[in-house]
Amino acid sequence: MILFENVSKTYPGSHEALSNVSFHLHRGDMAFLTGHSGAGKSTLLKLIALIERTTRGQILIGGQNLAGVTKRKIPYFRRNIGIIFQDHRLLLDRTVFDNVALPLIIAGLDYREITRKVRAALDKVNLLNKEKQLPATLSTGEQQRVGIARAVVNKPPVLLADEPTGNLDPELSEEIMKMFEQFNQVGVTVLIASHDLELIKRMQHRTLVLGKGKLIAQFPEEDS
Amino acid sequence: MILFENVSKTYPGSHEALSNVSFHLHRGDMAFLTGHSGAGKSTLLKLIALIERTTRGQILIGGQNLAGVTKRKIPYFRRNIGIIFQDHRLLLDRTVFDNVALPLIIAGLDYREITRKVRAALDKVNLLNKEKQLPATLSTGEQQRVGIARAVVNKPPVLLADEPTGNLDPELSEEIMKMFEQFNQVGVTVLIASHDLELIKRMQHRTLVLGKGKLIAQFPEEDS
Amino acid sequence: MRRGRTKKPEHASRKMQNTSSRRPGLIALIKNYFLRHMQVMFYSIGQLSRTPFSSLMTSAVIGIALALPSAFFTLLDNVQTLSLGWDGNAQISLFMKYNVSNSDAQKLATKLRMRQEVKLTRFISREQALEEFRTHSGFGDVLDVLEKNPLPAVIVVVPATTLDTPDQIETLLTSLKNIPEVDLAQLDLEWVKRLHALLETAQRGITILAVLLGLSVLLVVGNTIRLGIENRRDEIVITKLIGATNRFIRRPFLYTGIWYGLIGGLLAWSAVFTTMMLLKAPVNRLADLYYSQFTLSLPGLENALLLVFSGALLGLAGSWIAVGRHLQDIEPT
Amino acid sequence: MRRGRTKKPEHASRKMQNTSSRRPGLIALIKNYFLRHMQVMFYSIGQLSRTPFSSLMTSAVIGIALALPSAFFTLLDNVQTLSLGWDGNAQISLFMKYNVSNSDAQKLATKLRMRQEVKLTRFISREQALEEFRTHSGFGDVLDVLEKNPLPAVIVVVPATTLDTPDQIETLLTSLKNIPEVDLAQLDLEWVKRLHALLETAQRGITILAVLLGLSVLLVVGNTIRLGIENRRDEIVITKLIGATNRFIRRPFLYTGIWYGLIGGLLAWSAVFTTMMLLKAPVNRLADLYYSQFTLSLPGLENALLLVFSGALLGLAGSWIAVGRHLQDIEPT
Ligand SMILES: Nc1ncnc2c1ncn2[C@@H]1O[C@H](COP(=O)(O)OP(=O)(O)OP(=O)(O)O)[C@@H](O)[C@H]1O
Ligand SMILES: Nc1ncnc2c1ncn2[C@@H]1O[C@H](COP(=O)(O)OP(=O)(O)OP(=O)(O)O)[C@@H](O)[C@H]1O
Ligand SMILES: [Mg+2]
Ligand SMILES: [Mg+2]
Repeated sequence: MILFENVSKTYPGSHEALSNVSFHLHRGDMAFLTGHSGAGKSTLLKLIALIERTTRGQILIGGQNLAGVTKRKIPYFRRNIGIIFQDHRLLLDRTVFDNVALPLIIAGLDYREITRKVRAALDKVNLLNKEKQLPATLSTGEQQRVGIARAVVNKPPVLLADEPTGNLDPELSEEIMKMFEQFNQVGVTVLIASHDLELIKRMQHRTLVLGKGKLIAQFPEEDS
Repeated sequence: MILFENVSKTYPGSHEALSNVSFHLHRGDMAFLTGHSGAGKSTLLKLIALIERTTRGQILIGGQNLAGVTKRKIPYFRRNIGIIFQDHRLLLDRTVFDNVALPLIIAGLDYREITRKVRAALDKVNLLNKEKQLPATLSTGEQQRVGIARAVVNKPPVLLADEPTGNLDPELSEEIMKMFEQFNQVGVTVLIASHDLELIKRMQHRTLVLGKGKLIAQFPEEDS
Repeated sequence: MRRGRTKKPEHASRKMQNTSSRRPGLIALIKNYFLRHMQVMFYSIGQLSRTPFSSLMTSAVIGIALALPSAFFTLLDNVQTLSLGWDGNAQISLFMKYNVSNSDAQKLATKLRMRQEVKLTRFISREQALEEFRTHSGFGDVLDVLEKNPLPAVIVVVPATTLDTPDQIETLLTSLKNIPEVDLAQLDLEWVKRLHALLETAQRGITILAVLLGLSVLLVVGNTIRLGIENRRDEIVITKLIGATNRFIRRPFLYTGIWYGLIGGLLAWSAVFTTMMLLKAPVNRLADLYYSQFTLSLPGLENALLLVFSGALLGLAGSWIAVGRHLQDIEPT
Repeated sequence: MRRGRTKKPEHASRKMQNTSSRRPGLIALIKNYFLRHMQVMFYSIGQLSRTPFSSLMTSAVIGIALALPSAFFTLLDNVQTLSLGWDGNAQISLFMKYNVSNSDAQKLATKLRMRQEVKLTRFISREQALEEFRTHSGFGDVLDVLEKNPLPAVIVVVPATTLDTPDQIETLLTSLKNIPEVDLAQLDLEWVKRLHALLETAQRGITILAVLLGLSVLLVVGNTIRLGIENRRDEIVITKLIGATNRFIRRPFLYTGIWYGLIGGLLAWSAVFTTMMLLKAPVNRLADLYYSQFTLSLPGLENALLLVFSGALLGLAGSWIAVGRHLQDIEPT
């Protein structure tokens, strides 16, 4: 589902943030991405979501070469990828409900369907009682959970998460990770960047380790 | 240095975020604040920095009752408190150097002194080579470190940190915590909100545990 | 357009083998389209009314920018009726031969009025001529010295408004000259020249003003929307990240522009109306002094509709330009 | 003010027993104060020049808002010199007795000019009177019938500008009437009334305009700065959190307002200058038709300075109001 072939990324006026990274995640895989601060984890996820373009090499998502996705097609492409951002990125002037509903409104669903799906997603992250509040009145962990609800509300085939549990206590972190596993079990391909090595170890999923932009280790070893 | 006496905080249109919290941190103490997501950690720190006002009870910082700090005096009060925010809060249109220099510019120091102090602070968080970059071109961990540098650059007598290592890898987290310990050793009173229970346990400092707005445990027990 | 929009996501989702590929009918699509527009429309009203003061301020800026040209055009309109109705166009004075009696001259005047090229005639008897001369020239008492009235009767001929080139008027003049009773036919060319010069100046001045003001309306609307877009940069970035098309993001801004323009148009209309009301009294006093029937005409309802409509149109145009320019620049990082 | 600012932090820090309490001298403090202002000034220029297009657009909006009143006042100025220099104020026509010779009348004219209440006199000989009458009245040919010139000499007396009440003019009129050579003294009161009515209308119109436009300048500047503040809400919150005073936060906005106003003033001046240049030709043609020496005077350098200065002042005022209103509302959460 997610195929990286010798991908490099150099930001203008900066050294290489990713260099020559290759790996393959199959449909329905779940994997962790880890590495030191500044290793290139967010960069890798941004390349998949077409927030940045590769400098060299190519990426195929669901068989589609990302080099072929023109600017006009990007929105439609992104609707198939749920992204959880490191800095949640909620709309501060809309309620929790409206924030989570946004992907559905963009997709053009009708009102009743939207309500049903948003409620279901909020229920999963334990925030149904806060649906009418504005994001600024939530704790950081609650904001992060709203971001998770928004990413999964339209059941995208690919789910990317950048440090989804950085602001959550260990108990809640584990719960959220379990939730990702449930998604994975219904066929969603999941890739999670995380620092929480303890948790990753316990979860026993495929793990990619980045170091200074290079893929320096994989557990378990890939046969490719 | 930091004295809470039966402090409660109720946000308008919300239940009690803090209820009846009392504790005392002496000058030169270092303490951790922990608890589940939404327990009230950030609220407690905000009360100290006068971002929010208490609903009941009183807070004394360095012997000064916060109820007596009028709106006009708040800026001068805040200059004595270094705050590291959960969402770093950097100025996006200024370089790393300018961001860290801000507290010194506000205090009215002259240029040479500013340069010297900013360089020293950036060196401590290992970001001297990125001083000319804009925050948007940094990884989240790097942004968090810029926030730390800004909080400590003018050597405030009180340092508050809200989840300072949430986006850092374990190694770097430990380094940063060591840095806080160094500050503490030169007399700075440090209070850190964190989820990283493992790290807290290892550090062996005083720990306050919040649960649903209440102070439910303290290690070691306070004699007061 | 509409088909393209719905086709692409399906195309993309087929590649990703998305399971939820409903295929709604055309009517449902159109209904959905309008429904969504209505939603955005009401959403944008809601947003504006949440910050009533600043919305009103923005509208007021647009309103003033709209009010000025419209006030000027109303005034110009008034001046044009004034210069027509008050002093007439060019006029020809026919001096009768000295031996033509008042009654013959009057008959001639009536006859001339029948001609197609003539709009109206005014008969001035020999006695009236003397009286007019006495009151207006300042030489009144001097005339008492004369024992006989030295002045002939005069017929003032106002050419029909259909004669608008100097040539046509020249032809009329020649034909009038050839009337036996007429001693002298004099065209008041001086006056025509002056009027033209005056109107030319006024028109040039007002054209420059209109250009300046039109520019300012566009600038104000564009600038306001631009700053509005800057203000909602985060929102735009986030919705782009979630998969919103430019069209989706643009829509609320366009509606906001329309609302600003509409309200601005209303404010402009009331400003123009108030101005005209305040000017009415002194203008009427002025007209009275000139023995003129002229009264300042107030802008009517169709004027209000025009202002509101053009306000909305300008608001839409300004926001369209601003959104087009700036939406491209705002990309998530 | 300055003392207050430096005293408070020390006060606060003493309570907190801050170790770094240097106590710089007064001169150093003043030097520091100006240095910091200079820094902010250049910083705000830098910020504006980083987004040249949008800065220019904002300035242009302000410029147009400034250009309009100034263009109107320049025009009004011109119209006032016009109505004074061209047609004079009220004027009194003295008709000589029929037996007064040209040379006697001329002497009288010279004598009258010496009087304090008289600004100037114009002598019209009997022959000139006849000539003027012939060309202007349209009755030229009629006069050939007369064997003798029926017209007396005339002295036109323009009262000194110091006589501005109707009473004073009336007094002058009576004294002139009593001169033995004078047959008739006639005050052109009609003309005075008309001029007053005209100027009254113009003034009322322009006052309304000036109020509207002054309002629009303030609205535009205020609105722009308001949106600018909204745009930098995050920045304000963050600097407040770090301990910046309202004064510190306000400063760059005020400088930004000043810069907008300055550039807007420059743009306004060039707009007014261009407009006047474009109007010069037709106005001169108009003046020629009226045998007038009048030429449109262009706005000079002091006008430019005034515009730039008032632009800067308005920019400062607008941003001061906007910052004052909105800085209070933006508090960190
Ligand atoms: N837009 C950019 N322009 C220039 N350099 C950039 C940009 N974005 C990231 N970088 C650099 O690329 C490197 C990798 O950044 P990235 O955000 O991918 O790290 P990360 O692994 O997500 O780190 P963290 O765990 O701290 O979030 C960093 O050194 C960063 O400074
Ligand atoms: N401005 C506000 N208005 C209303 N409720 C608020 C506001 N800020 C916080 N709350 C509520 O107060 C409670 C405590 O929030 P707080 O931010 O202190 O939690 P926290 O311990 O910092 O959590 P986290 O670890 O997720 O950051 C939460 O339930 C939150 O929803
Ligand atoms: Mg990252
Ligand atoms: Mg918190």
